[in-house]
Amino acid sequence: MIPVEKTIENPYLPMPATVERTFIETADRMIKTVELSLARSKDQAHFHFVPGQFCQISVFGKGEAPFGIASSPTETGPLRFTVNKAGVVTTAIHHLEIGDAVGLRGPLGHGYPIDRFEGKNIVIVSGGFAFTTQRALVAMMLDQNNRSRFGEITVIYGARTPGLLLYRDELRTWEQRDDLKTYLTVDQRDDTWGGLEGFVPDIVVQVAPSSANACAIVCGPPIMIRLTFPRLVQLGFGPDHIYTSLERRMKCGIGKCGRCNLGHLYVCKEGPVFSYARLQTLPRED
Amino acid sequence: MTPDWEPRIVAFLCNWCSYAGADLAGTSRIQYPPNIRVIRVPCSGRINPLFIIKALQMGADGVLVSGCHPGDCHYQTGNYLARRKAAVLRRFLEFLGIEMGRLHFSWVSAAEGTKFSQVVDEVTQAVKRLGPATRLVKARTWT
Amino acid sequence: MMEAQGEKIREVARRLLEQDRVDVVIGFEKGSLPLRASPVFVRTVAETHRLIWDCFCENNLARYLTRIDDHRVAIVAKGCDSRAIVALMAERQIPRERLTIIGVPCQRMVDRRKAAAAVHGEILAARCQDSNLDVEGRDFRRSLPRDAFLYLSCRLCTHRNPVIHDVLIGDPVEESTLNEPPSLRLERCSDHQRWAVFSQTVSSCVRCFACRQACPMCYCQECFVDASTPSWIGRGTDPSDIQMWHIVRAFHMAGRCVACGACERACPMEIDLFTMLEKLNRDVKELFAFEAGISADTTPPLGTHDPDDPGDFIL
Amino acid sequence: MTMKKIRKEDLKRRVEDLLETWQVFAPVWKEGMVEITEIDDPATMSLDGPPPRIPPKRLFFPQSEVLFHYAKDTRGVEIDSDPEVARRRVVLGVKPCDAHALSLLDCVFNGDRYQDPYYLKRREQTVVVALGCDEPALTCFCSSMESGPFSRKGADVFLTDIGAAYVVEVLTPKGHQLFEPSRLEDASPENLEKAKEREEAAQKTISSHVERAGLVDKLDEMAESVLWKYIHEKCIGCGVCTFLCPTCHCFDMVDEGDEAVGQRVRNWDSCQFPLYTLETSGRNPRPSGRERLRQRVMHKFNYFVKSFGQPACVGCGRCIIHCPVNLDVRRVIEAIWTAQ
Repeated sequence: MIPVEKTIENPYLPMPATVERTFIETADRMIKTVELSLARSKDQAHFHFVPGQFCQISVFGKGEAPFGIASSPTETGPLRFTVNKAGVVTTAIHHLEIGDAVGLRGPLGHGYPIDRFEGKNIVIVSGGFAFTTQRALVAMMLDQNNRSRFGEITVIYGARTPGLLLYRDELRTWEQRDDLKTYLTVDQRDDTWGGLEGFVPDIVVQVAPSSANACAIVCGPPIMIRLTFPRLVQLGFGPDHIYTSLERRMKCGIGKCGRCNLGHLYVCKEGPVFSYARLQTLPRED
Repeated sequence: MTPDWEPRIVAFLCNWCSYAGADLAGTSRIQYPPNIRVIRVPCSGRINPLFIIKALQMGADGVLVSGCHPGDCHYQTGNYLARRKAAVLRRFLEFLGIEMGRLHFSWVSAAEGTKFSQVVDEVTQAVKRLGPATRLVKARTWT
Repeated sequence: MMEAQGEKIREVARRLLEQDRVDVVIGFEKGSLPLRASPVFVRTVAETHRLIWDCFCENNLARYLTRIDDHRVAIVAKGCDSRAIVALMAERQIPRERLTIIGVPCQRMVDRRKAAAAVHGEILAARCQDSNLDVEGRDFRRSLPRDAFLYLSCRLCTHRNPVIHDVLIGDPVEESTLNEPPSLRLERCSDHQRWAVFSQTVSSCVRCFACRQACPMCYCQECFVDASTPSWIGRGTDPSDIQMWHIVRAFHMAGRCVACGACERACPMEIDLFTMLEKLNRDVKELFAFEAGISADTTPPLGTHDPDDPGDFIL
Repeated sequence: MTMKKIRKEDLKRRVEDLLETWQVFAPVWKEGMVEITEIDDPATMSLDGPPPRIPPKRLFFPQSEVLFHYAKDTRGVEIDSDPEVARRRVVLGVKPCDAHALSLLDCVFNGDRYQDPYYLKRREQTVVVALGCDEPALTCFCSSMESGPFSRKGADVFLTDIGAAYVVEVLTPKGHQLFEPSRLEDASPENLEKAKEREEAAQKTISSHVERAGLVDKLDEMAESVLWKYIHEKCIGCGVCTFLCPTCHCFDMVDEGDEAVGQRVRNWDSCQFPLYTLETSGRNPRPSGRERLRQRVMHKFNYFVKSFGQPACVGCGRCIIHCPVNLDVRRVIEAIWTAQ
């Protein structure tokens, strides 16, 4: 893991960044991926991150919003973010064009505890557009320099319809590989769909990944997470071997503005990744 | 006030009458002062007083609201409702100290191109007499 | 008299709860500080002893009616609370059949800040007795004339008796005649002076929205200041944003304000919010012969029209 | 540390000297309220009045401040920020509770991982002169909150009023910039006796107490309790308690301007506002006043204690005095203690 350094620079100042590429991910055109590169070489040199960390993207004049980093640190080139169009900032991001200048703060928060994943079988459980940082994690593990550090990798990923799955081209290549198992599911199949049908928590029971020497990483809508946790526990996963990444309204991203706390912890600073065991010790808010 | 100062006037025009009246003034080549910035609305009743106050805050030197003559509203009563809001609002803004001459209301039908030009002329003159708006105007501190 | 009213309120509340005619009684309890009472929600007979009535019951309890979950609600209502209830009924916000209105003819409420400013040293105990406000501190004891320490809205009040009630606590009081409204004096000033007064008045606003939250008539699901698409108003301390907040808030009260003064009492910066509302109320009465919260069957004036409405200002 | 003293008129003279190079802030009466504001004449300051309506935190963490300006064109974006403070500043007559509150804000803004340069610059450049509080009010419960009417926490210089003079304690190197102790007269044993009397008398005046031993655990037990429904019920959801609180520090960040040029501003925000936690999806983890009031109480008396070892409350009583519905935080804590 990257050691956390004491930051002495102004943590509120975004780094200038440039839009390199944008593309629509989903059939409903509501989810778009943008690739951003840092404009200054000193920022590029200092930017080290772990899958699971996030950045605050500024669209100047509109504001700032947090997004998990969807690319892997093993991938060179621009940083990738996948954005669901919902509010003011996300709509502005959807309107970005190649060459536009934006701002970036990060990497923020704590990512997935990679050191605890080493030597273990990894089960990814994901729903909808929460897949972004899990995609980064899988891409990192699949990197040829890293693959041997992890055991079996299982990906269970679902969306409401086939057209709402993210990164479909990449998922197809994963399905061809023999060093990970990919289970894709949709709530509602259509004519094009040859994969599984059913809600993610049910598919988890169906696939029944082994909990032996394994960690599970669960991301998705709150209801999916809530239903998946007990099923993983039934399969023998200990709460300290189940992780998730939380979403909250955030502003500062550095544990000061106050709103994203869960008990005495700030999701932006101590999270967004938490173990299920840790969450059980914190007050429930939802 | 600089000698060549020209007021900026925001005009909220009803789509069914005054907007067409303005159009008619244009196609009939009737001259009127170029000081208005037109915002087309579906009905004078659609105009939330907030729009007027916001226009003044954003630096409009004057605001004109123009709708259909009594009895002519496309939606039956929109202009009557607008009239009530206007009657209270203009007195209220005046009470707070925003000059009465900044806010104007008119009935202009689609056939009244000439009247439209006269209204704009009158409003522009009235706002000119007051000079640039200063009250309630938000200063752009960032430029 | 007020103690007797308190006893009667407790008695009525006890009966309503005993007979299971209501789920909750909203009233006042003794405050934690001198010169204060505090809203209370009583749901059991055992809690009815908490209910009180005195000259510090300053909040407009009707503001809770648009938020409460309980089905059958009894509410202690002085004149202005009852007007807010009627105004909310006129706007179809609360169903009459779920309400039991415990009307209280109002002796008018004491302005706690004015009282505190009138003496040197902290007031440690206060109590209204007849026409006096007796206050006590570490090294003083004073009897102040209560009428000189009323809230401005109370001094101008012309509806001290509840306009609607199911039970009336005590005898009706004699209504006061209207004093000169403070806005008249301002009307005689130049626009320059009026703007100076308004901009100075609201300049200390901290945007805590206590005025909005205390108001019984502010129940919008999304207030215009909270909207983001579009964003109508800057979120900072720019004077024009603060002015705009107060103008739009007040104007949204036109024809709806029941003149209770709850906004002004709630303001931590003691901003005079009442004068502009009083001006609006006066204009609405003059233009449309309407007073908010008197009749539940009359549509509020800005929600209706008359073909003969004044329109001589229209070009 | 030797105890010094300064006569009241000498303090005024010292302020006059300071005014040439320093920015001087002090409590001033304005329209029936005390406000801490910049002064240009020591005669206007009123050191022995009640606490300022808005606590001095706003001199370090203003209600609205620009974080940076941006200017964007086809070549990219320029971002500039200047958290500098032009001149050295002194704040006179800070109540000990308010000074203590600054030491709590330091915990937040001078964090282990991220520091807030805007707040910290102002803190560095400002000397805080606290004055012992001789007249605690009914609503003061500072001594229950690890503070007190004569708490020295957060102060650079501490004054005790002994009649014609103040006993002066210069507590930090920053304080030395203001008062070089060697140039002040020593306080006499009688002066010190008098100062001690004042301090003891003030402590005795505090009549209000909040039980804190074990409160963190009790609040943990009560986190899911139905009691919050009844505690919050009278709350009207305004921001008075948070905006007037000397330790509340929540903020919002917004852009002002257009896409080409503008600024990012941070403004005070309040955990009592629904918008504070409302997510774009429409989900709100704190959907009602019940969760929002619980958040405020838990943050002050549980979360902050877990993070920094002390409560985020100094017992100044502002939230009690100015709450529009007299929702008294002391009664809230009592209700929690008596709940099963």
